[in-house]
Amino acid sequence: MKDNAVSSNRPIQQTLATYGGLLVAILVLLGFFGVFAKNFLTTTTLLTMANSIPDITVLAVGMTLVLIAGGIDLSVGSVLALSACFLGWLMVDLKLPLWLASLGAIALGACCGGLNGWISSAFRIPAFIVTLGMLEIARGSAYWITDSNTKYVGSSLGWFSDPIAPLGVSASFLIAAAVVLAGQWLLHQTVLGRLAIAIGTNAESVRMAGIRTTAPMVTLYAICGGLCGLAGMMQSARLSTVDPNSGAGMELSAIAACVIGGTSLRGGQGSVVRTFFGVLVISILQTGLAQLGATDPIKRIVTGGVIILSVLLDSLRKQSAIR
Amino acid sequence: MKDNAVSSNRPIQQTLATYGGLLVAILVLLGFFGVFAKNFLTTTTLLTMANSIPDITVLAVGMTLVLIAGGIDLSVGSVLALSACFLGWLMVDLKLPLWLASLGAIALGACCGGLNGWISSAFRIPAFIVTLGMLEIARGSAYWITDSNTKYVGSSLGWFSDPIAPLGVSASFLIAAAVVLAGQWLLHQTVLGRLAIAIGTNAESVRMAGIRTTAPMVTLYAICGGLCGLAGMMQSARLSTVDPNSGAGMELSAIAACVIGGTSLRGGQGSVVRTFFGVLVISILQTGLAQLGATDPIKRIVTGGVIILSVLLDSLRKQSAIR
Amino acid sequence: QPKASNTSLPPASPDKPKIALVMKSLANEFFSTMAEGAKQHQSQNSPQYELIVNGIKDERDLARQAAIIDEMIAAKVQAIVVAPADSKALVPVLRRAKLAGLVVVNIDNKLDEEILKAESLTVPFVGPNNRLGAQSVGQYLAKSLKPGDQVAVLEGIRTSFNATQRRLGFEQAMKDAGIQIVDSQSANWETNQANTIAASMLNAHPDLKAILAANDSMALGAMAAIKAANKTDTVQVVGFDNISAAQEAIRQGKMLATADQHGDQLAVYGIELALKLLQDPNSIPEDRETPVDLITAGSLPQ
Amino acid sequence: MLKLDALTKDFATRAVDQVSLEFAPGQVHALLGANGAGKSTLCKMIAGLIQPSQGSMLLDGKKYSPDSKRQAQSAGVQIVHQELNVLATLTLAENLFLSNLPNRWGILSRRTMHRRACEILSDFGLGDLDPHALASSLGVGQQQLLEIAANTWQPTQVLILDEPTAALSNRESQRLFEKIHLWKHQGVAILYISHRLAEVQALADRISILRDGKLQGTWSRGELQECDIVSQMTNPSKSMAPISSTLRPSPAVSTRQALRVEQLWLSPKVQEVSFSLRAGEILGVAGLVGSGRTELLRAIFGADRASGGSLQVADKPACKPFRNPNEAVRSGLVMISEDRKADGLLLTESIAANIQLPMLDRTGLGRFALTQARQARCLAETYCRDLAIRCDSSNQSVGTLSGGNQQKVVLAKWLERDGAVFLMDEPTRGIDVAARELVYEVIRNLAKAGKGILVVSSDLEELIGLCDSIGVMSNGRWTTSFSGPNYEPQAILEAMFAGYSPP
Ligand SMILES: Nc1ncnc2c1ncn2[C@@H]1O[C@H](COP(=O)(O)OP(=O)(O)OP(=O)(O)O)[C@@H](O)[C@H]1O
Ligand SMILES: Nc1ncnc2c1ncn2[C@@H]1O[C@H](COP(=O)(O)OP(=O)(O)OP(=O)(O)O)[C@@H](O)[C@H]1O
Ligand SMILES: [Mg+2]
Ligand SMILES: [Mg+2]
Repeated sequence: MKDNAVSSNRPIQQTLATYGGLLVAILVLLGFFGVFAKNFLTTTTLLTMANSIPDITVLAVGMTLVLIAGGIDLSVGSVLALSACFLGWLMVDLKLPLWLASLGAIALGACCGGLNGWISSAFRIPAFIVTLGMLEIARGSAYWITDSNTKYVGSSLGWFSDPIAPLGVSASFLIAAAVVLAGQWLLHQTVLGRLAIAIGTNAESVRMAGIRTTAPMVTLYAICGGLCGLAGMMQSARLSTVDPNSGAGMELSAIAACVIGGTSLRGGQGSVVRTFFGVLVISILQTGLAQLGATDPIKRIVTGGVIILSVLLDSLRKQSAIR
Repeated sequence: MKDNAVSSNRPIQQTLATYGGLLVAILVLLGFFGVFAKNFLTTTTLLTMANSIPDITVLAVGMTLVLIAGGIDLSVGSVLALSACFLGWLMVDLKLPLWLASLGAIALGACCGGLNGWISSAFRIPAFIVTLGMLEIARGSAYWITDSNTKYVGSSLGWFSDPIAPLGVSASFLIAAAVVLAGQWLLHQTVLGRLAIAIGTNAESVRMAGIRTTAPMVTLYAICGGLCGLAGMMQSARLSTVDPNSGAGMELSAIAACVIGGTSLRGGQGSVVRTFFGVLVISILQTGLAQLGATDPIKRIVTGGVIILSVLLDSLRKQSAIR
Repeated sequence: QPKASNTSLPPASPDKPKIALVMKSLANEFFSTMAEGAKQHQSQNSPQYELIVNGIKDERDLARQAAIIDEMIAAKVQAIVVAPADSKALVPVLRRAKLAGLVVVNIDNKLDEEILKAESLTVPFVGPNNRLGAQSVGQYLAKSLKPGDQVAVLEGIRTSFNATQRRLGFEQAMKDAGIQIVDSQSANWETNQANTIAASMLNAHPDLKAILAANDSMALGAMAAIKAANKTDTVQVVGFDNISAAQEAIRQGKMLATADQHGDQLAVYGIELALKLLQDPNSIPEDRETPVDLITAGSLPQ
Repeated sequence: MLKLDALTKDFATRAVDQVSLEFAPGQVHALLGANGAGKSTLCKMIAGLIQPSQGSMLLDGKKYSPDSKRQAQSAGVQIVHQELNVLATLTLAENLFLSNLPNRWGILSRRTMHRRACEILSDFGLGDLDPHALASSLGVGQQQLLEIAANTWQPTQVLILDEPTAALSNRESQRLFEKIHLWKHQGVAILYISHRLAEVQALADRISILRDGKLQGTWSRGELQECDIVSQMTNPSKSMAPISSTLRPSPAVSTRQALRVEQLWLSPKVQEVSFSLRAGEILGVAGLVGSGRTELLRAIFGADRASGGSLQVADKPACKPFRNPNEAVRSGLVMISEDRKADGLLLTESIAANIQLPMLDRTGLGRFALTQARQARCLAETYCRDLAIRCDSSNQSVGTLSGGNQQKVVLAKWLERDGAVFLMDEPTRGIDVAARELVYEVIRNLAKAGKGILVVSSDLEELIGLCDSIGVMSNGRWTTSFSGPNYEPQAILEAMFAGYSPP
């Protein structure tokens, strides 16, 4: 439970206690698929996996920050699509240079996020409903910008998703890794991060302490939105297209990753690094099941079961650790 | 805020204060579409609408109960599909009589719900993740039962959805109305309802009062699941088909209806009757936009906007009432 | 009914090639029939090849389909037979597959010519012409309507190539017959959405004579709306895909016609082409148009 | 320097009625009044947390009308709330500096923070705590100290302390008083609220008394006797027995056993505790803050799962410690917990619903049984009368009651549920002098009815006056027991420290 306590004594036990359960889950999954799926435990498969997770990782990091602050953002998938489409429009129709277009896409995402944060925080409306509204609005706008067409953007974004020669992983992956670390750092080492935890624990107490909660909430949501924009760029780069349908349903995957990683939906608790492990659990499961060629019913039943089990095991482990 | 306080003095003001904001929203929407959409304010359209909402109404009632108790059920759409498919299987393949098959479908729904409640309550796992897992499992099972095929069940369930001659509304609608009243009654007049509110307000206080929370939570989730089964029957009857894809995304609509109706996602507060008004807001919006022939982008942008606005107005109204 | 030819299959090799069939969504009857057909073909020809079948959860989730193709490349399959969820977005990842030395065959939904050209790629296509299929359904409907009658169209997801093709086919047929399309909305391939939208269409346009749905699921929703509005005798419905529920409805006279693209054969054709290419990498693949048949009460076995 | 002019606040009823007061720098101004008299409401208006309905304030001669706590803070007005606001997921240091985290460009300066936190914590007698530890590891008393520290380390002009000592024992209180003297010398105007009259007599330069929202008057130190204060606080029509005359142990302790605790462990804070409680006995538990008394009670009640030991309720065979409160309640235990906000009350629910809560399990018809709303209301009204709970109606939500009245609701809830053994953790926390007598009376009556009662209190005088015998917890161990009625306070105090001294 006490992930936030940064204590430097007994570092190994500490690390094990914090990440142990998840690591075991990941190893079990890897082992299982390694045995049953051919060519699963190969460099190619692992690199493929690494190169396909940057977008969901980046989304999940943003979601973790928002969840920790006691919010939720259901619009991440739609905002991803909207910023990707906006990027396509800026690049293809307006022919802006890549860096400017990217900046524009991320800024648009940040605006959507900031708006979510502002409305929910300033008017004390549940974030769930505000972001549900934003989900619809952003998706509609994405259709509107693209005229409901998938747009080909060519290889201009290619450097983003192409594997870097000696490493085998793409620039996206490295950026995503950096985002994870930056998120963890933000949470523990900055005023904003500490305020996020405080607000998530008890917003009323924070207000009683004379602190305004709107500004930090807007910032956090804007970060989450900006990360959606980044994820949109990553996805567009990977597919060389911008697609107004992209990211549908990704909000639930992102939340699942956070919760598997132990982030509390009631706010106040969570860790970005653990969220990353949650993403790994989900993506190993997906890839493994695809390589096994499991049928759709089985895929879904197994996915659901593993999601529940991994959280269940973690909870049982913690309870026994307390005793 | 205190919808739960049943006070009998000043009944009209009280009713207005409780339902006023929502009624205004509904009237505004009706007026708007009445002016701009052809043939909107006609008996036929209104009856069509009345006959198309029973399933979402019943789902939303179950969701309200669960939300008030501080839980959430993301699996309602999938469980709806699963029970509908199970119903189809019992009726078409096993040739069971309708009443037995219906009972079976509702029982299956209740089991899924009960399982959700038991896992999340007994092991203290966030309901969000448990029901997210159940979402996948139930959907997978629905595909599995039907072999991913839509099944035509013809008019065997017809009496359920056919308009009753003098009234113009279907049996489904009447049942849904009864469910709303029963839900409100359950919430305010029974021990289970009091416990739901108490647990949603502060589960720890309830535990420290020496009351077990697992049994009531299981019951509430099972009721929600059983209502999903009922909704599945209603939808199958209306569409004359059982379809493993049905109900996808309905969990978000149901939650939206609850929140528009003022149910708190943090638990402890809510009203079943107000949820019904929330359902009306959503369905008037959907029908009206379809009748206007709006394009998909516009539909989504407007839906999102209205969802946010209606909650925003309600919140502003309450704040000004306090002052 | 067209049958896949079993004659030209290569002989069994000691190192059986692995073929990946990547579809849109296994949750859809059309694709589950397709998968079923492919599996059956594989079990009949098990010495020749191995088969992995994969679909995505949501037809719109392009990213996941692209990821699956990457994963199949990593799993070292020799050929990929793909029904792309999007005609544009899948091209780059398929180019990766080709670069990795895989045989790629496109079925069902044709990849975009321009983008194939932009990525300098040739992929053989096996599939039906959705536009002509929809047009023939529309023409059959037009026979029972008069010029000037009002009809409405339920479209699929707008971004999907099939949806556009079918809508264009319907529109062409209606234009040819002088019939007026008064309303055209997307119900995203879904029964329940189609039900709501069709009900509204019936209310907004009381003189509607027919609803043309771009797939059978939406046709089922439209039928329910018509029944609820008590207009079973005046409003007709046509669909596309020939799922079993639609056949039932056609038999009962509640639906007029649908189109069959023979999903079970589609994948088989693709697999056969892939096997041929595997055996003889230098052969020049040709696109192959598969038949789309009009299904009416008359053409169904009773 | 701070002047209140006809300050008024209306809720459903008028909570503060035309109060005009003046606070001078370097003075401790005590504010007294019965529960619900409006003390906290008045403070909240001064601190900018709520806005007055009427009236105005002047600070240093300038108009002062803060619309947020932030504004009040920047004008130099600080408040320590009656209710705890410690954030359990943050560290002690972060809680201390929450409104002003030391940073450079938004990045925490952890080292600076740590250093200053160490200084401040040791200043408040929390020096043995690690500033990096999470606040969730603190007991209520320590949280209270932390809260005081967090709101007072910055220099201020006006400092409001709303019942700061309610959860503190003598040692901590003494340390706080030293700090108060220091602030006084620095010229801070201090507004001090407490229900402990002895404290007030010792500290206050001036005393103001509120009754039903109205100011009764202001007196200088020494002008009032305790009995005058009480008579000013309470309504003369409702006469109360004079204090301390009834403070005599009750006679009827039987030899029947009510509860026997054997070698109970709840590591690390409760270590092999054994004692027994007879029917009709009031057994007090004394100890310092953090000595593990709350943990002991929670372990007995099954709120936390004990790691070892056994329990014996009445003459039933000894059994393992309870696994959850449900088992405990069914075996006849009830517990009034210390932290009413976290685990005692449903704050947004009505008084009636709160009192009814423990009964919900008892209805024979099961869960679909109808609730007796009317019956619950009648019941609540009876308790409101008997325990003098100040409220608008039994429908008022508990969160809007004053602190002391909330405590009375907790009491009422368990009195209604009834049991053979009562575990009470700080039962009079925040309850005013007069009502406290009422609570003592209730406790004695319970004892007379043959219940076993275990009372934890930080107020040693209370224990001495109330209990048939007193056990002392020190550093997690049950060190000694004393039996009444003639205690030696000095010996008890020594026993409280015994566990901490080096062997
Ligand atoms: N938000 C509110 N809504 C309605 N009534 C309120 C609210 N806050 C306080 N009151 C009422 O105002 C009165 C004064 O409360 P207050 O908290 O000021 O009392 P107090 O003097 O601090 O008592 P205590 O000694 O018990 O802390 C009480 O009767 C209480 O019920
Ligand atoms: N959740 C917890 N985790 C770890 N330690 C805890 C926890 N809660 C309390 N403690 C420790 O237990 C000790 C005893 O708690 P507590 O202060 O409640 O005891 P107490 O004797 O009842 O004192 P108080 O007067 O504060 O009620 C404290 O020193 C505290 O550090
Ligand atoms: Mg008070
Ligand atoms: Mg204590």
